[in-house]
Amino acid sequence: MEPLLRMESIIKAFSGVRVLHGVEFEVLPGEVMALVGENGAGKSTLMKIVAGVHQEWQGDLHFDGEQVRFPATRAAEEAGIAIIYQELNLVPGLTVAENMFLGREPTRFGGVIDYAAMNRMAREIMDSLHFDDPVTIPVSELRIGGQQLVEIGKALSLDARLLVMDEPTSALTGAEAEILFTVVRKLRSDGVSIVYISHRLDELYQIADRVTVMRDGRTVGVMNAEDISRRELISLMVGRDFEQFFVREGEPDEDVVFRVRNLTRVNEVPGRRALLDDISFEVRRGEQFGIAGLLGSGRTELLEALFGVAARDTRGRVELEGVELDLSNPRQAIEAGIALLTEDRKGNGLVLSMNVEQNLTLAALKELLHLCMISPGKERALAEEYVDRLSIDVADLGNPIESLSGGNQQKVLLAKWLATRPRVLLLDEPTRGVDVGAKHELYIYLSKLAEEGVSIIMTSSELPELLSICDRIMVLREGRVSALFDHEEATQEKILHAAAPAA
Amino acid sequence: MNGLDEQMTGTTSTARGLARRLGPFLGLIGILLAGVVLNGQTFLSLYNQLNVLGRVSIIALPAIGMTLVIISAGIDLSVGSLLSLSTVACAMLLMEREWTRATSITVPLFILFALMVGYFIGRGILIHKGHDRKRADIVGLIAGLLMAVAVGLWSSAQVAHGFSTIAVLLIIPILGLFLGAFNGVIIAKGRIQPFIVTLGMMSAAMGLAKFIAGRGGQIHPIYYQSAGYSAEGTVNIAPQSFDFLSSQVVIHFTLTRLRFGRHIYAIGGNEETARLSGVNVDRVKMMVYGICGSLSALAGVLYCASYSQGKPDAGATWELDAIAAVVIGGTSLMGGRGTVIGTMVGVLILGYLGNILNLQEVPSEVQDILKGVIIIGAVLLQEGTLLWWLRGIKRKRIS
Amino acid sequence: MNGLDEQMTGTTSTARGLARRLGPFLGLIGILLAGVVLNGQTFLSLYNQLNVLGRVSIIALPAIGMTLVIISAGIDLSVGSLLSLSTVACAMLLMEREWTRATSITVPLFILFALMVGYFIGRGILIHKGHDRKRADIVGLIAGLLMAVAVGLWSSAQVAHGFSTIAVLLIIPILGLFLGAFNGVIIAKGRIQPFIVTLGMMSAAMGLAKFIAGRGGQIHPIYYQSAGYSAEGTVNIAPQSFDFLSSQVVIHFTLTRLRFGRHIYAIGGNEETARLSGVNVDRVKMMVYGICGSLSALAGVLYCASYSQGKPDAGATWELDAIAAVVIGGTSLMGGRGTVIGTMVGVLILGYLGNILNLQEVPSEVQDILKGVIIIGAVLLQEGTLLWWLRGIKRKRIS
Amino acid sequence: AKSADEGTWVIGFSQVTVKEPWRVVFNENLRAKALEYGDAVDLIVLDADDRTENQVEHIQIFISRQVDAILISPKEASGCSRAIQEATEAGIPVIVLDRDTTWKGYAAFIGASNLVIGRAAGTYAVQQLGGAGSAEGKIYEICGALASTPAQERRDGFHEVVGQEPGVVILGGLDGDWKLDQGKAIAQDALQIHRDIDIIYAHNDPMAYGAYQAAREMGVADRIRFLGIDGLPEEGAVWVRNGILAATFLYSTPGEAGLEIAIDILEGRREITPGERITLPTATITAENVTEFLKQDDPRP
Ligand SMILES: Nc1ncnc2c1ncn2[C@@H]1O[C@H](COP(=O)(O)OP(=O)(O)OP(=O)(O)O)[C@@H](O)[C@H]1O
Ligand SMILES: Nc1ncnc2c1ncn2[C@@H]1O[C@H](COP(=O)(O)OP(=O)(O)OP(=O)(O)O)[C@@H](O)[C@H]1O
Ligand SMILES: [Mg+2]
Ligand SMILES: [Mg+2]
Repeated sequence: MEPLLRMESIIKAFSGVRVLHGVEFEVLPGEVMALVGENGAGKSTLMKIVAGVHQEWQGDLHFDGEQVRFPATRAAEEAGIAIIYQELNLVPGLTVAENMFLGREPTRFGGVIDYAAMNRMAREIMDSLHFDDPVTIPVSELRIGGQQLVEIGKALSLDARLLVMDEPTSALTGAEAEILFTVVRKLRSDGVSIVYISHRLDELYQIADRVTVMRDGRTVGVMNAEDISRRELISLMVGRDFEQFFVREGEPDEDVVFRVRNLTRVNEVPGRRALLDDISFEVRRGEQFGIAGLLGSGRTELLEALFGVAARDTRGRVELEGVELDLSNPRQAIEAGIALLTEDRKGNGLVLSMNVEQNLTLAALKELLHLCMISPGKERALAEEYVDRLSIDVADLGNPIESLSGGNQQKVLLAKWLATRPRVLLLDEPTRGVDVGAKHELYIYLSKLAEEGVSIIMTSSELPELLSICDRIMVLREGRVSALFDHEEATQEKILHAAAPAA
Repeated sequence: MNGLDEQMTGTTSTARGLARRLGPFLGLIGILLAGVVLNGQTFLSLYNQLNVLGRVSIIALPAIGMTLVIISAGIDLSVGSLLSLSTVACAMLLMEREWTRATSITVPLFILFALMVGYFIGRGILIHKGHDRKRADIVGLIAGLLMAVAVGLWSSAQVAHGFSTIAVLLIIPILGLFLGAFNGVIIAKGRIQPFIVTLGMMSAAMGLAKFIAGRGGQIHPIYYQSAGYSAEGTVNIAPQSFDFLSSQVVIHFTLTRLRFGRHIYAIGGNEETARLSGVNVDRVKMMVYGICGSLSALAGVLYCASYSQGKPDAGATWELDAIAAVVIGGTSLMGGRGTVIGTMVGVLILGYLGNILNLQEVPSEVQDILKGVIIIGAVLLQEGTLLWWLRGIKRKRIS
Repeated sequence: MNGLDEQMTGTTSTARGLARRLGPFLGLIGILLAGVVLNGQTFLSLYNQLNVLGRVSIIALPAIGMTLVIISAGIDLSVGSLLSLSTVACAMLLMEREWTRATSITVPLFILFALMVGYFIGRGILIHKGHDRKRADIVGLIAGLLMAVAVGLWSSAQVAHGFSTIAVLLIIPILGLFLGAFNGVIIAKGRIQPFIVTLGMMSAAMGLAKFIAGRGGQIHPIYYQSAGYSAEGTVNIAPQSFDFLSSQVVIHFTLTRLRFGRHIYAIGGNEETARLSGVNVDRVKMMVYGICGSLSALAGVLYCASYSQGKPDAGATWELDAIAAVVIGGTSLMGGRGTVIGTMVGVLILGYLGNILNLQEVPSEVQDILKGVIIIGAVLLQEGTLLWWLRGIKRKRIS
Repeated sequence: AKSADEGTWVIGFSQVTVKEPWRVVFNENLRAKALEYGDAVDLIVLDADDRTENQVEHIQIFISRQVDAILISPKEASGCSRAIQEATEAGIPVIVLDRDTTWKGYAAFIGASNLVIGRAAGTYAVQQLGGAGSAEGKIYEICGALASTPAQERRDGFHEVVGQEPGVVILGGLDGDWKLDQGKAIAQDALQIHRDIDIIYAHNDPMAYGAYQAAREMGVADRIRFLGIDGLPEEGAVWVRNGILAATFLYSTPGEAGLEIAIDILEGRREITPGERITLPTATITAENVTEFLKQDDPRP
């Protein structure tokens, strides 16, 4: 069968640095082609070439039989290619519907937008995604999860023949992911081809027909999803084989270091339900404490509250090693030995105008002072230490942070917080966009931290992850604690059941 | 940014959105009440009201244009100079009966404009009719040339006996359109911050104004008695009010209903996304700055009409007034948010403020101080920050 | 933004970073060459060079302050007015031998400042020594009061026989510090856009200047013969150059080596991230605007020294020059990037530009036009856009 | 030094700004005068764009170009003093025009006194209101940019005279920044609070004209008399002729006299007496004598 998309010996360089060395890639009509690879393998770059974002590259791109080279994203769109970028691309001020149809608004007599039609179409699509907020609210009122759904809806609204999804589920929980999969399957049955990029291998087995594996800017294998075992796949990605399933060894101590009592966070908007409602729990020294819940369950809000964000809306008692903390801002939290890795990398994680090193040391500058001055030596040393501890893939610490691949950016952020030597480490979606290999290292690293006595509280939308590494898992439902499981008793089913909204 | 607002001010975009929407109106009501309380009848008198309207109707136009620019996350410092430039050009066109620098700069632009319009319309129609582009191009070109010739003849006919009111109303805004669009081109194609580009234009246009006004390199304002566009007495604010009301309505409609308008918001909100979504960012920017420029030029004509003079420094520092009005009107300088109605309210607030202070015979230096305080106060109020502080205090007391 | 630039201009951030870093210097070299070619000896003469330096050394100070503000993604329109205000205050302090409005506004601030300094130092030492806060507070308070009293006595002693140069150099910048810091407070706590806050301050400070200068409600500039701070002849640029060189060094050091400086960049780059990384955003902002204010005030003192006069409109429109210098110096108005050295280069470019045009006896209207063109050109050049265009054209020709 | 071979005097002139019409006429007249000398005089006119720094630089440029004499119309009294001193010490005669400087060592100062003009305006106003001693009425004053010296002197002179009339009150005094539109706005508001104003005195003609426009729109133009200052052939004079202004007071441009004296000094016809002051007379322009002040070749109606 003639492939819908065929890319041959694609070469792409950024300011002289080659990141794609002759990639081969093809997608058949009506198939779901998974594209996997380590962070920085070049997946997103390859897809940006398909979508016409990058114009300067060498190689052949055949779409629907004929050789093409898209001068702009628009051209690719018109050719029938839709893409969901790895980073969210929405206009905060515009409504959900306006965002979905931006640049393609249905208009009457030249230029006048037909809002009725637009909202109707938007509603239909978002319903298929079980998105229950109105499509007429600005996306700025959605959290990252909701926004991810809008991105997906936007891509669907193009009803393209080739749909590229670059880590669409990274902000979605299992439940929403399921919804997405049904949509994907339906599209496939309608003959739409889909390129599906994800670091969650189990997802691939659920929906992918074939898998293309990339490593270091090269294609290292194409095979049918059912023909390859998870283990083989991983070793193909990382170029060596290793223990695939991480098992957390080592027990946390008995003594409780972190105690939360009746934590409540009111919603700034009067009338809406409290974001957090009377939450109490305890974390022991060296424990890895997981927080599960559906999108909107308030995990992020909880971690924020523990970090002193929006303190004026928060009530309740927080104790660290027996001392009550009265956190009115993040600074005090950091001084108290708490660190928060936020879930929104671009929004409130990175400083894009700073280079890798500066991003990494931002929160720990105090340690680098020498006679009240930042000592470049110390700074460089600290950065290098963490770069190889977390094996961050960066050519030069002086490079702009944006030149790193998504996963490596995430690692830099983690390093940034580890550099503050926290006693309690709050992680919101720490493995978002991190490849299996890196994840594995991360797990090992986290448990090493735990061994050293650091208490870790993490949320993740990937249940298997929580299940494998957490000593205990607390489930949130609409801002309330709905269940608390020990490592042994916790199972996917129990958690999902506890998380599902009370009927 | 918005995320920041939410987390940090503790008011969600809806809440502060509300404050933003209501703030200006509250401010206006406050000012009006103050006016009534302080000056009672005098303030309310139709005469006084018309005066204020007449005054603000000029600054209103650049302010409206500025609203578009600011919503697109830009800024335009050149409106003041463009206004000055066009007062000079306008006055000369109306007064002189020979071929002057004013004519030799405006008329060619006018003709060029006619050419372009003719071309695009002609071409558009044919393409719409489904003819092939080549054909359309040729026909368009012919149409354009015809229009150009017509316009050329007409405007050179004007020169002989001084330009008519309609003529200036047509020709001057086009001068502004081109200069504004030039801003847009540099900003869009050169990817340079609007602030600095328009700062450059500010200086250049001012120089141009002096140059045009100057005879033999010397400069002086041109006064003319027959205030072409203005009737006698208070009536003369009518046409102005008409101008600015109509342009307000048009722009408001553009922003709320037109694709072009929404794209301005999109660019202001997230330019990269807009671009990736296939919005023709560069063209939109060009148009936005072009519109802003032409509105400023139109304001220049009104200025000429109501003060029967053209002066190279007529609009000095007006850009700041315009921006102040826009911001007081609740449009965010971060771009992506804002309304023209808000801007009108902002303009009125500033207008009434000056009026009331004058009626109170407040000395100028005190007026300056008060103005500063009130500008800041207005924004504080409307950002909902005050409310938020109060809330915080209240909450503290509870716990 | 950056990602956008990368994707759209095809020049990676590093490349354009280079362009940004080199651009200004290339510009400066270009200007210097132009000067030599056009005016040869006259231009190179020590005399002329000293004149230019003397001139720029005043505008340089607000420009340096503006650099901090702009790196923190803010803007300060009030520098010009603050400068004017302090020329007036300075002149009055130096001239008058009685208790004037100037004294009654500056002296109390001076005392308040002394109090705060004493308090924090005293307190800081004790806490550092490990005493408990309560104790530290009390001691600090006492220290503060002592300093306040001392300063109070000293400055009121000054009044009798007019203030000494040193006294002015101490007291005036503090006036600026407070007003600037006030900007910062509103911007930080009120979460209002710097543009509008400082616009308000611009108007208020101007009014205050007129008010102070005014005797019996009547306003006029103050002149004094003994230009306290300045020696005679061209030598008088020495102290100024000293002032601005030293402040440049200090600020450069602050930005590159101090935590405070790094925090400024962080805030400019992503305020929310900075806050979540434990940066005390509000305090940093207050300090940034405070510093900018005090540098502007210091510039006012220099102005007083070199023109031996204080005038409520001395610094009118200087804010734009300062901003232009900063941007030409390669600092991005988006915040998060920039250097003081660049700003100095920017200041010199503008200074030499004016000098050369004057030497060429170019009429001012043409100067305005040229200035506008050159500002835009400089930025185009340094944004690397020109290069990029050329590249684009080249490629087109190839394919 | 005089370039003997060509036999031309190089004269440098630093004009503070040309945005104001009066300055333009100033330059026009000066240039006209220079033409009268033909090749004997080479006049360099620089415009400081309203910046003291620029003027200082102009003088420094003149010094380094070794011009024969310097004319300067300074922005304000003090800013240029040191530069002027330098020039004088460099042996170049400096003639200060229009506004005096704090350093009095210059070759000569020539200018019309704003104080005198203010007084003249005052006298005229008083006489309009019934003559000295018996004058009664209300005068509304619109000031120029209050940060500038001329505005203050035009104000002081006026108050000095009118202040002696118990029957006359002076109202207003707001800052119209020399601008027509601001003058109009101020008048619009003032005319509402004070319905019985007899005279509106503005510190320049455009503001007076603006005030007239306001009054006309209110329909009270005919019972108010408008006084302006400057009397330029294309502004005030025209308005006086058209019966818009009751009177304007000539603020004569010192350019011609300045150049004349400079040449006399250079050709040794005149001794330098440092700090010499030459005050140009003002003139009261009214409907009677307006024609002499109009530009003869003025095409306008
Ligand atoms: N704009 C850019 N400038 C410079 N280098 C870049 C840029 N974008 C990507 N790269 C480099 O290209 C390589 C591939 O990046 P890419 O984002 O495609 O990896 P990826 O497979 O998507 O990784 P991840 O799974 O973490 O998203 C990385 O080494 C990255 O550093
Ligand atoms: N089904 C949904 N439809 C639309 N928006 C949703 C939905 N579920 C969640 N959201 C958005 O998510 C926001 C809350 O998500 P938030 O991130 O705060 O909670 P969370 O538990 O941290 O989820 P996550 O961290 O996975 O986003 C809601 O305010 C809403 O905007
Ligand atoms: Mg990627
Ligand atoms: Mg979350």
